Amino acid sequence: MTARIGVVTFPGSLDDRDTQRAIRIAGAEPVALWHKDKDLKQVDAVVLCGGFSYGDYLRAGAIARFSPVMEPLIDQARAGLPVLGICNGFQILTEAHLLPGAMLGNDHLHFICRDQKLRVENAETSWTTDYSAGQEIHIPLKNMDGRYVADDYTLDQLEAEGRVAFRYVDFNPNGSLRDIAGITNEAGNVVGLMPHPEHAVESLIGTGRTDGLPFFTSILKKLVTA
Amino acid sequence: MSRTPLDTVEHAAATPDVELPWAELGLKKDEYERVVEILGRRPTGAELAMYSVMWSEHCSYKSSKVHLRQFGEKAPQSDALLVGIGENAGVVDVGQGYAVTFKVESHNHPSYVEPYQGAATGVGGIVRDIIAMGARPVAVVDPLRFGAADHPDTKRVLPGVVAGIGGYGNCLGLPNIGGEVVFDACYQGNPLVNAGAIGVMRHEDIHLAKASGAGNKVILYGARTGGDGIGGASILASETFDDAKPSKRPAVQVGDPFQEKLLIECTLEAFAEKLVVGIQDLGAAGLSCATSELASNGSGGMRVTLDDVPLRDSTLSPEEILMSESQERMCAVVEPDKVERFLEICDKWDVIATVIGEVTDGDRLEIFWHGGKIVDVDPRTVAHDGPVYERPYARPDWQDALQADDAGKLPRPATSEELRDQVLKLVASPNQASKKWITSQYDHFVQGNTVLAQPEDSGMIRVDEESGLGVAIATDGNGRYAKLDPYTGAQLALAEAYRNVATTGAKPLAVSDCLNFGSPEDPAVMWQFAEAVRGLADGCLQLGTPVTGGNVSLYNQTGEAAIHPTPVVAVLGVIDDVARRTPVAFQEEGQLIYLLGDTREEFGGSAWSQVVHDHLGGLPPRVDLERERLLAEILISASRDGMIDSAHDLSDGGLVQAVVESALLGGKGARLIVPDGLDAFTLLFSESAGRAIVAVPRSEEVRFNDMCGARGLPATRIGVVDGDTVEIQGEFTLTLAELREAHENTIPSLLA
Amino acid sequence: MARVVVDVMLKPEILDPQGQAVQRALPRLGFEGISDVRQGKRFELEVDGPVDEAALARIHDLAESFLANTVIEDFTVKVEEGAEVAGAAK
Amino acid sequence: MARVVVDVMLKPEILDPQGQAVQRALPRLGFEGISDVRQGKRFELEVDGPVDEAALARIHDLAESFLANTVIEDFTVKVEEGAEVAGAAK
Ligand SMILES: Nc1ncnc2c1ncn2[C@@H]1O[C@H](COP(=O)(O)OP(=O)(O)O)[C@@H](O)[C@H]1O
Ligand SMILES: [Mg+2]
Repeated sequence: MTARIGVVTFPGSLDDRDTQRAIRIAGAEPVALWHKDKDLKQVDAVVLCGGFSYGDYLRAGAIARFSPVMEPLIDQARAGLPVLGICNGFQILTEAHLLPGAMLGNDHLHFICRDQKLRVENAETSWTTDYSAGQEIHIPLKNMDGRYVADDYTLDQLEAEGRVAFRYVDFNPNGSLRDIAGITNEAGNVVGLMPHPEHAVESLIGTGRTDGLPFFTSILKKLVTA
Repeated sequence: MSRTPLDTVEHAAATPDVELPWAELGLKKDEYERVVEILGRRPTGAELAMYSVMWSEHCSYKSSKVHLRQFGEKAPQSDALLVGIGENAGVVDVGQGYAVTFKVESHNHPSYVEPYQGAATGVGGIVRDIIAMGARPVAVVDPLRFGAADHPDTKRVLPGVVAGIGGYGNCLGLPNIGGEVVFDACYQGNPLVNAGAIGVMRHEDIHLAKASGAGNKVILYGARTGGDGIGGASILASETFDDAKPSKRPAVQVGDPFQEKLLIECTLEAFAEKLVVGIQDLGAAGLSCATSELASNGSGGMRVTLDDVPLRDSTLSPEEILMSESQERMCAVVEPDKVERFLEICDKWDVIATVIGEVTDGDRLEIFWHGGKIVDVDPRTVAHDGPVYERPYARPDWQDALQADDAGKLPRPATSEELRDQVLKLVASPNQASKKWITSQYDHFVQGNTVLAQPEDSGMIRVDEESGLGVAIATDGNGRYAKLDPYTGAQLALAEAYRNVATTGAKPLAVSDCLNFGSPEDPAVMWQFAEAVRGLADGCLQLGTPVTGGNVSLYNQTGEAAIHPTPVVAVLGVIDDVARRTPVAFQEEGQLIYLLGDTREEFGGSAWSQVVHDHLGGLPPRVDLERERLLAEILISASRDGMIDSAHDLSDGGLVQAVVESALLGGKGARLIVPDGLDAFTLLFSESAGRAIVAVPRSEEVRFNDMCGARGLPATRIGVVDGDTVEIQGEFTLTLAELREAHENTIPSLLA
Repeated sequence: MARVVVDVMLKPEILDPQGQAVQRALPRLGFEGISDVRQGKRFELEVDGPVDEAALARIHDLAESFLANTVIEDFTVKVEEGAEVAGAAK
Repeated sequence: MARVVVDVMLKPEILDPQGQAVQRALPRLGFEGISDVRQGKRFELEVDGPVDEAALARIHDLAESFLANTVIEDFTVKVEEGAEVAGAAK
């Protein structure tokens, strides 16, 4: 029996099929979830994928956060369901207050697409155990609203608790405070980041690196050994 | 507001003397008389609206048609061609049951007026063409041309255009995998914003724009209809035709990429369930175009109730509704028993969908408003029987002097020092500089199938995950070459795009084009156009790559000054296994650099002549399409059999530009030796066509040489991948750091 | 120091996808009775020195040539906590 | 029918690159004497029926939970051509 990992499609989601492919490549079973259904189909984990849900017209993730599917998701995430938010998914998680802080427009005011170097700061979350702490990886980044902000108190708390999961290395692509690329909740089951691990799982595609695959193998291991 | 009484067909018949504002709507007197003759009475206001937009230059190709016919007449025999010119986009067989559709279009003028929205809606329009063929869009490309890089208005237009293309394409989830950015003062005031898209489908999913089967329903779905882009039609909305006051209708259309993303998904879902008989996107001329084309391409007639069109602005008149160019709308023909399911799918995706009419067994297009019949026409006369002009054309009298002003006579660098400085100047010039500042605003990764994207020679997308089947696309154009000789210039654009596709290891299959020219009413421009089309058609015949569709953009001129004739050519290719693709970047030190093809003293229209001497004159490089074909075969075989690890085609900027790009991308330098029979200057800067550089692993050298020798392609070993400098032995050495600084800082410092 | 506010809204006849997205979300949030939503931009300018007619005229020019794109947008300029001064742009 | 306006601005301590970009462009455009620019959003809501206290309270909730993200933004709600009603949210 393998793990079943849900991928939510909102109107305007873009990387849903790509994320399903990454889950499949890692050896788990992707399960399509629909934003209008208050039903998580008993999946073992959920990925909120990248895109421009509802056009990101109000604020990135602000409208999707009120979708029916988010009701059970918020409840179950609080109860320990592993949830990974990638890019728009990260934005939705902050809007839903499952993760602290907020995402704002890139400080240079442009969309940015690049192969981004990151450091894995926390290799103990549900989604990062196949990395080692301090490991440097390259993951494609592509977004308009990638600037992570939170007040100093929150930032200090995140740092103190080791909840900064990923940091930008060499180049901060969007003005995120303290070079934060991704964070986790206290329990380590909810993780959000701006770069796209699902686009770094095949050696021929994109940047040609597979540095993103451990996200999906980490969760798979956790779920099958659980 | 509608007039009283409503200008119905009966009313028109009964009031033959009413004067209609045909001139204001852009019709010529004889065109209007032709409408009256077709109908046997004066047209109603609504009919006039339809004829006037459908017979416009943009929709009817009235100036270009007589020339474009050559693409059909000279079309090469090609087994790959599934759908040719005339549909929304051409379709090509790429094997394994897959078909690919692609097309390039212009959105030049709107992008000058409102760069962001103009460019954004350009992407939206071309993507709808792709969906309308039944395909899932998989990538976009954007050939762009602007005024001088340091002109203040370029700083307004370029960032807006780039943000608009990115804003729309990124939000749709389409990777941007290629394009061009060219600066030239001739585009000041007339920037060229061309956008191309590719879609993939299974053979059985190909859909066409035709309405057949009496009783089938016509469904309009997508955005509500507003007063966008109506222009002249507002005259028809006034109380009486003679008391025409301009009404407040926006000339600029605002795009909603989110809505279009929903259109893509719900359309593909409807296709998958086989719910669609015929389909048409709404672009220029909106409903006028969609209804008349659907009806005229099908077997029956069509009856439409305009009152059922969902409106964003309730004050629109029927004429305005017919002409509105509101974005993000599609029109589908669906069998009655499938309508419910179709509407369910639209509802699932929150897309508004409304039955607005049905296919009839007559042969008329009839449109009703408030119970009255306001249109009753033979749809073919609207869609296909527009005027055709044989516009006069003549080789301009300045052409000889231009060609006589030979670039070969320009002073060349006298010392190694000067040569080195000119190399730096060239790679830093806006046209040759890195476009990363622009292309990093585009998503290249979305959909997870991007094998190659900019700055590679062509973009490449994986089509099948199992087999590795992929498609490649490159777009090229060179207005400077075309100005010197439009026939050759068009062939050089074709040759370059063809070569770019082959350089990445893909086999070129088919062509789309976007022909950007000045006013067809100027015989000199018309000659450039005629020559370019002739050159392209002849070239495609010789290379065996049919033109599958394209777009013509005329009147790109300010006053008397036309842009350079700018045919932009897109070539689509196929590769059996994307694992065999060849990248631009040098991969490994020690690999041998070979120059393929012949290098002659050819500097007419070259980047060197522009950058160093601000000169345009002489003849463009010679074209030898047989040589291009041979070069392509060698590049493809070498990639398939693993004989080369990187390759880069040579075009504007010549060899030195290519070597510098391969070196910077790979982070590995090169040591070059000037071969016998050439001088360093010519080796570095000549723009002879039909050439590429390749990096050959030492273990493959014999095999590679044997292949080139056996097939008669000149292959000259010119150096080796090595170190962190680019060195021309006996001349100069430049570090990669220096080169990178020169190459990468130009655009940001001009625009950021 | 005074604050001048420039409000920039899409012209009424221009499609406003942002406002529409907000409006369509309202029923899901349990809000009814809002028949239209338009979304625009608000600029708050801190002006050194007095905001007299001349200063306002300059800000009006700024709004017209830079803050708003008058092809698709209208704007208003007002002094905060003062009377409304300049009217909508043509 | 009445119009209620919700203005949403970034909190003062949050970097506003859009406002800064405008401000940086001012000297180039020949404008001086503007010491700070902030850019925010303006929502115009067309409300069916009377805008009484209850309606305003609901719109205040809407702004707080949806139109603004109070982690980073402040907002004001006012009835157009009426008195300013609700104050800034904390
Ligand atoms: N506007 C653009 N959008 C996307 N890609 C672009 C754009 N402009 C240039 N490129 C890419 O940058 C690279 C270099 O462009 P160019 O020098 O014009 O290529 P070539 O000379 O090989 O045709 C190519 O990969 C091209 O596709
Ligand atoms: Mg090339």
